[in-house]
Amino acid sequence: MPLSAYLSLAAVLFSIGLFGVITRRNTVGILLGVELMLNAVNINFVAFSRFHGTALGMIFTLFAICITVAEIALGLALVILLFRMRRTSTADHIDWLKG
Amino acid sequence: MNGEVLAFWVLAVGLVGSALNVVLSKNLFHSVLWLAAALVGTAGIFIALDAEFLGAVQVLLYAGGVITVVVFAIVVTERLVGERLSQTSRRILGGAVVAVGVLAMVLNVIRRSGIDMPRPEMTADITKWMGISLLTQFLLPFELLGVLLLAGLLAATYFARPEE
Amino acid sequence: MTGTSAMSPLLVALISGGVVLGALTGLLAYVTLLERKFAARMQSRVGPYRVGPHGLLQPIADGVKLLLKEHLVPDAADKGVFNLAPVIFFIPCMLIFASMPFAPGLGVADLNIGVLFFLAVSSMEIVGLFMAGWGSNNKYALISAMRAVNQIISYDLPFVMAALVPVMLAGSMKLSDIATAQQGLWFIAYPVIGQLAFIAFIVAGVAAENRTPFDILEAESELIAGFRVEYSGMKFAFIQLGEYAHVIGTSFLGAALFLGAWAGPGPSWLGPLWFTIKALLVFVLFTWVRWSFLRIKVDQILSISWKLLLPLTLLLLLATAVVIVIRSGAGV
Amino acid sequence: MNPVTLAILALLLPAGAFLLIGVLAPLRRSGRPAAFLSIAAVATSLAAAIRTWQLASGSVEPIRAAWNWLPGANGPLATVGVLIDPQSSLMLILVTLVATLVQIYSLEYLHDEPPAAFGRYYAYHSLFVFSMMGVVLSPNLLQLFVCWELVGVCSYLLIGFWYRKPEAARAALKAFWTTKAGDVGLLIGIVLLYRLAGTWDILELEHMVKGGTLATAGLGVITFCLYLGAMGKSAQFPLHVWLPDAMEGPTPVSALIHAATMVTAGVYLLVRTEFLFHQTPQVLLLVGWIGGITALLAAIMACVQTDIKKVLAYSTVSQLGYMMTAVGAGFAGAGFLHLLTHGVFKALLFLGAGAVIHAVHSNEMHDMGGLFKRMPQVATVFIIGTLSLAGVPAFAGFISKEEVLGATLAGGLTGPFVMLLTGAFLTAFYMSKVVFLVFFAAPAAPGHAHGHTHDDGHHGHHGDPPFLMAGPLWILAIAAIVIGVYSTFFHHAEPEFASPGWLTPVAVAMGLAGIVGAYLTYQTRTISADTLASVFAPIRVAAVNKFWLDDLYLFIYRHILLAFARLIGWTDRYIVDGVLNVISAWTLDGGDALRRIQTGRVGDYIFAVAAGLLVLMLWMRGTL
Repeated sequence: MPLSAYLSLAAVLFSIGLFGVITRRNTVGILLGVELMLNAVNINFVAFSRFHGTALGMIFTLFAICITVAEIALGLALVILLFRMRRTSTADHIDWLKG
Repeated sequence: MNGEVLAFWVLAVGLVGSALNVVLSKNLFHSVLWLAAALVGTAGIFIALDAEFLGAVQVLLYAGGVITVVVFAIVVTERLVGERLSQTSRRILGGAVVAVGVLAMVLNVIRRSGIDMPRPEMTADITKWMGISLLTQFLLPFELLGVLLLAGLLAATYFARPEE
Repeated sequence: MTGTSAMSPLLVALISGGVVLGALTGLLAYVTLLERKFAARMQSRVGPYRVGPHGLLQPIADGVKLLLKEHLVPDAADKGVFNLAPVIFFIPCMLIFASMPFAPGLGVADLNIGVLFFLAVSSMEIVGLFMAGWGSNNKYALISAMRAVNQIISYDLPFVMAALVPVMLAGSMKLSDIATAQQGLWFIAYPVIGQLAFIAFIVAGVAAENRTPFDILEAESELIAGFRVEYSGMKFAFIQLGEYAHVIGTSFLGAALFLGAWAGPGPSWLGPLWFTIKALLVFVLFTWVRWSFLRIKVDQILSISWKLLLPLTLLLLLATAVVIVIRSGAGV
Repeated sequence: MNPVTLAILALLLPAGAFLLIGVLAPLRRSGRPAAFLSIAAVATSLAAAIRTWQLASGSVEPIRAAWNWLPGANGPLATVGVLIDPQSSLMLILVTLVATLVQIYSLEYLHDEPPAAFGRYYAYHSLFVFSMMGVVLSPNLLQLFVCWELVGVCSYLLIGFWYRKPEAARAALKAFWTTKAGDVGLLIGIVLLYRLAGTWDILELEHMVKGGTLATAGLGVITFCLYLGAMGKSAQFPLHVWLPDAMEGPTPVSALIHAATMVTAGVYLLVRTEFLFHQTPQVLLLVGWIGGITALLAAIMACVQTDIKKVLAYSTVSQLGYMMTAVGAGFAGAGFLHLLTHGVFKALLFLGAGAVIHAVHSNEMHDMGGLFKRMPQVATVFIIGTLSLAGVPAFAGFISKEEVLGATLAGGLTGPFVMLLTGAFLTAFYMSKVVFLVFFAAPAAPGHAHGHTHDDGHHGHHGDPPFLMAGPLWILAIAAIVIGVYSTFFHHAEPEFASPGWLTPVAVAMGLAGIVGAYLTYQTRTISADTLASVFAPIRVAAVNKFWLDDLYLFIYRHILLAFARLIGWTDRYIVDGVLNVISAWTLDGGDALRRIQTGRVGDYIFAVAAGLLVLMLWMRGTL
């Protein structure tokens, strides 16, 4: 398959993730959308890496995956904490920053 | 149609389907499961791109670890509410417009960029190369990553600790 | 996958996969019998004896019985998830055999990253397990699933660490390379390191397989049967088969990592046989542990993993690295 | 050691002393140790300077060493280094010599200062010596400008050394601002020069001028701008007003900075860039005329001063006018010679005046009188300085003044020549007046002098000053005589120009006439000073009022600048601020209205970000 096929697939995934991030009300749901977007980016990295014949992108993806794991752990800890404080995991109810 | 094309299309359709289910499913738990499917599909794409190691890491870390943690979080929070988490969406139209717009833009760029190039033959063992460069060229980022993970672990533990 | 240039690699993989799958199903069926017999002996019983000579047909009878049983689905269950869970659980348990080389050149796919593949795929099993626990909409099942997640995450790390010791000694993650590296000396015979790593591997393996003494997720006195409490018929069979497949897979992995895989006396075509025998020995070891120890509590399980096993395996890895450096230094 | 190392050593020693004294607070506050450190540094610099001069005088070509400073695309944009030639090495000796003597002298002169102020004084001094040597040794104009400004800062700090005294603080500011006015011109000139020539290096510039590769178009503006800088620093009319006020500083400071070294930096700059000025005769003419006017007017003003330091200050301005006239006549060498000799005897005069002031505790001449008996040594050296300044043969000022006069005549500047000649008479007159009034005539009003009322002052200032003050005075006096005798009787350098034979007798006659006039007026009182005053009433009134220059500046400041400032202030307050107030009111209202956008819900923000991304992508569609 050509490179553009992989890139297009990643673009579709990215857009779907974006849609999820925008439309979800639940914090965990938003996190899932973010995960999809990150995955799309990783696909791009690996595809470029493979087609350029260099493994740098793959190293980067490796780092990205690890960092995402850390991010997820932290994000979920925050969700649980928020839940404890506000009894909700709906992002719309968390509006302390309201102007 | 050779194996690669077939694999790609199967994976692509599966991926897009799972991803759509992630964002459209009313049930948060189902969303997570679909995300697991999507992540495994991504691992498949990695393998199709000859990055077996990354595929395995993806499955091991993401699909195994992350999904578990996510599910855990849902269950914990849900149990605290005492009711099923159904999640509603909003701004579906706006979100769809924006997402489709972005997609159209990106696809347009990809189409016009003329980026296609021949896929070079594999010459070296990527896994080996990655292992060596992780401990030489990228040693510092690698170590920093370790520190980051530790910090993340501590922070998560701190945040999620029971209230005294 | 050598010498088959006429056929496409995909086809070869499919065929060998089918062969392995068939052989495995048979093996799995009879492993249950082996365990039951062994357990019975340990408890001074006879075990299955009626179906066929010495109960040899018992697995077949069991299979038929499970096939014919009614499929019960609880009303409040999340039906899609409930029905899909056994399959999701079963597939990774079978997939782990894909990277297993039963003899030089004999296997579905002798992957470059064989050990990692095994670990990655077996970690997927937890998703199916959780689906089962959650989809049943049963408190016991859910609690069981939660415990499973806890335990499996905790024991994944020491398991990986223990498996990494042979990987480091062999300098490769490819299982056939590891097997070849043990032609002279099995890794279990490596002074100190080998034995400790093997013990850690067995302990973590037992935990990963959710077997006694780490079987809190199906503790029948508290949770009835844990996550599979609502399952019956073929779905139950899938879960059972998956579990056994996982155990056998782990046994094969242990044999490959520590016991020299197919190495043994006699002509080379006896290799698969030796390999299977060694794997069954590891399996018997698992079973022996299972029927000898008492179940321990959740917090004890976690303590053992995080406070004991993980630091020890980390030290072991360090020691291995030192050994490797010294060895290569002496070699040069 | 080679000359470059020596020069850099001489340059860096005072800098090191300054850093040490400046950074180590305990050292600074201890006072005397800091002074000894500073003196040791500058004395070593003096030795190094003399050795440098010996080595450099042997070589024909200037010695230049430079290191890259600002990197540029084609070679370094600017360099730092040293340029050693006869001029700079002689100047170096002058600076370090006077600085050493002044610093030793200050030990006694500022005896009563608290230790902390003492340390501060020597820190400033070290910094000044370093920066002045930087000016002298600069091989390029940029480095020269940096050091030039540093010198200005030191001058500011030292004039305002007694910063609790309002006059001193005001004088420091005045000096700073006035010289800055000229420095702006200098900066503009330097920048323009770089645009024209592409280099700041003096030797390269000279080479270009000699090779004819430097465009002359626009050079006039550049030299004029350079002259502006020199004008401010060297107190040329009409920017001279700061120098008399600068006498508020301690007298040793006046001797070093406002007589011997810093004020001559302007002349030195012109001497350095003489080759540029030769390309622009109009500017040179201007330099000559302004020099002449400065010399004459300052001399007139010196005649009516009653403050001994003010007399010397105007005398300095006048002598700087002489130097500038010589440069303007096209013979920078004559000006430079006068610079050197003047540096020696004017420092001598200032230090002598300082000794008197130190004893009498007053600057006013009618508080003094008949001091010859009390302090014969000071009187002797002061008379030596006066004779030098008056241009009496066998004293330091004689030959250099002849040279200046001859150069002016040879340069065809007849008008300035007449002014200078008149100035020579006046110079002798006012200096002799000082000598007679202070040392010989009976005190005008006995009992007024503080020296009498506080006879047993705690330091016993009845007679000649102690060795630390007398020593430097004698060294300078001997130097003045040696230079004078040597140049009058033994050294007959071929001048670059031919002077008419009548010049020397006329000039000497002028000087002697001045001395005799002063003798008759102030010693024997044959001629009444009041009669003289009434005869020259218009000039006298003008001179007393400093030719109304300060009033003019004050008028400009009060009625034009301040009015303009008020206008601008009004505009700022009511128009600019008004507009801003309206805008800010709108902004506040708008903020209130827009605040509702901040829902605080993360989903809304994400949506906005994504929509913004889409808009950006749409906008950039053509370029991607």
